[in-house]
Amino acid sequence: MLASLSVVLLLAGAAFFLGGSVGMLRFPDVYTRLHALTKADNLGLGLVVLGLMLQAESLAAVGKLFVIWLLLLAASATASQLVASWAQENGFAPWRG
Amino acid sequence: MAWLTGLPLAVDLVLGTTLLWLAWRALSSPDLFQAVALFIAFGVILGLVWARLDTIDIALAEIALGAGVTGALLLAALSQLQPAEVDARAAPSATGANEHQAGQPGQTAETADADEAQHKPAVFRALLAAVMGLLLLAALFGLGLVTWQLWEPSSGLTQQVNTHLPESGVEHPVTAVLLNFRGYDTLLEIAVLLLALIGVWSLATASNLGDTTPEPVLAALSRLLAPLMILVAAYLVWVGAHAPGGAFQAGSVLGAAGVLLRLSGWRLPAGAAGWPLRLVLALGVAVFAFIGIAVIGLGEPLLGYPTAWAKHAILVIELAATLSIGAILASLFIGGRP
Amino acid sequence: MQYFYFALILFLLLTLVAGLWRIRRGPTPADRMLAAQLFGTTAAAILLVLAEVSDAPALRDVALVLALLAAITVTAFTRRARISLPPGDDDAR
Amino acid sequence: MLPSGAVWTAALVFTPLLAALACFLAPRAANWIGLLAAGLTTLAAATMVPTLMTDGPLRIAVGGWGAPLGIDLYADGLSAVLLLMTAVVGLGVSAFAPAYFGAHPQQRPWFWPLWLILWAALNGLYLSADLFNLYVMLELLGLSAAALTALSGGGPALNAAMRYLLVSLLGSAAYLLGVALLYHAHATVDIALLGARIEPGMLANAALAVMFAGLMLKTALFPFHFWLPPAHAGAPAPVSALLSALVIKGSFYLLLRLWLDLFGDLSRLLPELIGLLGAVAVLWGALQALQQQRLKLMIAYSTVAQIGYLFLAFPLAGGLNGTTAWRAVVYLALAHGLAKAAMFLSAGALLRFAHHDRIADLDRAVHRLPLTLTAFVLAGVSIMGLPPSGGFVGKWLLLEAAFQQDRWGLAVVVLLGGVLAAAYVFKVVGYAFTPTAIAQEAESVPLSMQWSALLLALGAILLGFAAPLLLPLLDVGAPFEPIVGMPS
Amino acid sequence: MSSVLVLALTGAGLILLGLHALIVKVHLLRKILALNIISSGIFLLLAGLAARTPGGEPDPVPQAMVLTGIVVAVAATALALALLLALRSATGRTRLDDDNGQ
Repeated sequence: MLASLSVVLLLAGAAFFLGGSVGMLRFPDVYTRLHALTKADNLGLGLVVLGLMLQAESLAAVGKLFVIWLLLLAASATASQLVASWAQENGFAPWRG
Repeated sequence: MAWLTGLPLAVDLVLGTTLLWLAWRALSSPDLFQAVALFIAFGVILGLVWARLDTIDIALAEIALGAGVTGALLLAALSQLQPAEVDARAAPSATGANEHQAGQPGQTAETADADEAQHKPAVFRALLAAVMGLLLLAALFGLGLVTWQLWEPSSGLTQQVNTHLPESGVEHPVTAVLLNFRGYDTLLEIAVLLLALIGVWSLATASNLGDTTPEPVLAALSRLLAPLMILVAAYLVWVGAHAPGGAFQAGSVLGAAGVLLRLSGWRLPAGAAGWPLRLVLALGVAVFAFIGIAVIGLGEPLLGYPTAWAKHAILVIELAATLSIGAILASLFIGGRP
Repeated sequence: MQYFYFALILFLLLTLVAGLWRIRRGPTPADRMLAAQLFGTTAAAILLVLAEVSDAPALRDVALVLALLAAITVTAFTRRARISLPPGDDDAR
Repeated sequence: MLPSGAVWTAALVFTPLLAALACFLAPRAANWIGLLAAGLTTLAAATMVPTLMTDGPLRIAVGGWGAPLGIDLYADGLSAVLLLMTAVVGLGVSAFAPAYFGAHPQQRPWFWPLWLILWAALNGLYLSADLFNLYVMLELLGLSAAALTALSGGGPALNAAMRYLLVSLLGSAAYLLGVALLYHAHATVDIALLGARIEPGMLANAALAVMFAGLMLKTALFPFHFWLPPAHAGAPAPVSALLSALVIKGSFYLLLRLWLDLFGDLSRLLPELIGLLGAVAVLWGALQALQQQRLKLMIAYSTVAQIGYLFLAFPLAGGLNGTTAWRAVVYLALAHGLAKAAMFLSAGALLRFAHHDRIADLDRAVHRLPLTLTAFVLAGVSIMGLPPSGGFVGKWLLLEAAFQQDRWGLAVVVLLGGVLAAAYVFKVVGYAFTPTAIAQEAESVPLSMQWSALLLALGAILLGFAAPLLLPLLDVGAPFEPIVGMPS
Repeated sequence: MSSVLVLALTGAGLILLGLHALIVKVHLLRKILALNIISSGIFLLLAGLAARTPGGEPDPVPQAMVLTGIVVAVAATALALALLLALRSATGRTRLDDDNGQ
């Protein structure tokens, strides 16, 4: 039961990673690509981490997995913020239509 | 379902091919910034390869250095080499057009990284390239053949390491080799780091980083991350006694903390930038050498810790080495003398 | 279950390689850095799955370090971009 | 396990290393710390001579583990003479440096720690019996040498230092590749153990090829010499002396060790090839030296030629009385170390005196700077190989080996190289006697600079008389005999 | 086992890719990257072959050697980059001067 739930979560996470990569490749400009990144980061990794937590051997391992997710979340939020403001400062207009 | 057994091999093939492709692109793409970005990616993939090979200590060090100090060093050097790049790239409508012409206004011809000197005749160059290509292919073939020949299971020194592990003072084999069995190498290697820093300082290429006010979000992030990095460094030293981790990895993370602090505008207080900093930088070699020589007075050989004390001696050395490695790596990034 | 993990790793690896195309392609440095960030996240996920499959919990520490340092490269990049603009010229364009 | 042995071994590596740290921590006292360390290190090198003579070669297991698990140090006659030469040259350069860097105060605080680390690396190199430990020593040596080359700043020096650094890194990378192959084939990196386990075959040949290519690049054997003249000429004079006299000897020593203990039986063709490259280097380097207009570049090209001599022993070693050839080139290496250091230090003194090193404008330097010119000429005598110098002993032994094996071609190269050396040395002396039309401005040169050059040159001459003492020391542990003692 | 061979052979490929670039490319930053890639290839060979132990636990000695090597490589890279920047500020060049003499 737990194992199959874990598999489902991992698969869902993988799907979001796929979505992130496709978005990275297909979206037209840097701002929309930002969205692709955050989907993969927040959700993809989150689901994978959740799936792995179900298999984890100890509470400490669960905690470590959670911290990793939080850290990458913070990093990607910061990166998005920095990159977006950089793009704006350097005169890249958002894609419209 | 026999094809399933091929999955691990497929993973390794993808990793190997990606590694080769990244190396090739990093070495041949016309734009230097792209080259550096691909090189940083190369480091991450290499970290995955180490993980696949179960050489986790190396994976830790590769990731900690590649994503931390080395990457930051390369990017900082690039920013000083190509100061006008941003202006040149600012055409918002461009979709890949400008990546093919790295030489932009403000960059002189040499940053454009044209391949070969132009004064030799074309035929001569083609001939030279052909000869070199052949030689390299022959070398690749020979090296591959030798690797292939070496391909029979061999335990190397694993057994001897395991036999003497209880006397080493730590439970993790790699740490035992680094800090005890081959501690002399490690001592000298920290000296290599310090030497590089002395060399960098003697060149006095003052970095112009960190003189602008940091972004608020960056300051917030570094306030969050820097203490965490120090915590993780301490954890890595502690865990190194019985699992992958240790002074190098911890020092690399510590160095990365220094890089992050510097990037977010933090500077060492003026009072600490003189000899206190130098003391920290020299601490690793000094403590290691001091303990290594002091044991001679106890009738032990050079760098031979008595078994009863080995654990404590190694811990003290590791702590000093971590501090020094971290400080040296951060100072290497900062560049110019404090 | 082993093979499921390996399949997952292979899949993640392939999405990661696809993301590499964006690093190479650009067109702006910002795109490259975003792709690099995604690259780091995917690599961390791979490390975590690998920790499960090869029963090496220490690999989680590698992922932890990667997560911890993920911000540095992108930070170094943006600092670089800021520095290279002449002072006071930020709003010029 | 001899405690006294462990003590002086530790002293040889750790005295300069810890002194480097002290110089780094207290830059203002760097001169004094450096001189003190130079004295102590020389003392340590001298004390080990009687130990070796009475007790034979020494093997020390660092950490008490012993090969293959741990790192072993090994000292025999070959290590000892090179350690001694390093100490003498090191002492001379250290005595020269305070006055020289008095005029370049911004370089001084960096010279001392870099030079002391370089010294520690050289001593560690001569003492190590572990291939990977030797790799770390090589990197320590290469990085400190490159940083020292860049010390004087300015475009040409930085360019030369950069090239030197890249070459040096590539050389040690190739060496490391060979170490990797050997470790995985034989599960050890201890030279003596490997010597017992290695067997002819593709793997050994591959390791030989990459390690020799890397080390020949680092030793600047023709045609890999391209990086040497700008680096050795562009560095500050005391650094030039260190680079030319000492640093290239480090990688040459390693080549010699590998050949003697590991690879000597693998190939009949390679020694001939190496000998040929050496012969070309002797002639080409000397001809280039003859054409130079600048004194330091001339001395640097002379080094290219003198390196060539060191490789002439390879084709001779396999034949009758081959050990004579090895003795000869080691003696030549010692004599070159002392003489070349003296030459570069003299050039440094001349540069201080006249603010230029154009050979054609030396303007009666011989009258105005007699000590320095005497040093230059005495060093030149050894470089030419005239009696009674150390260079003479080396060349004599080399000729003896060549004659015994009827290798007339090599003998001709040795003699011709000497004649060419005489030509370029006398060219300098000739101009030093000649007044130039324009009066030269001249600065007084501190006596410590002049005397350190002169004493080193005298050492090169005295080396000719020291042969009865040094050759027995060189034979301690029989480094040139095919079988090497196994570790206990 | 065979997958470890793949990675060791990748190491051999990296060495030669790097060597080629080191010789052919003139920009010094590129040469520094090339040297790093050569080192990585050697490390891959050194530690990759360490994984061929019968027990499956990789030989710790080459691992320790590679760790040492990685830190040495970082030190060398830092020094090379500093030299490059100094050369650039002194001469404006980011490539080596081909002239051998002065």
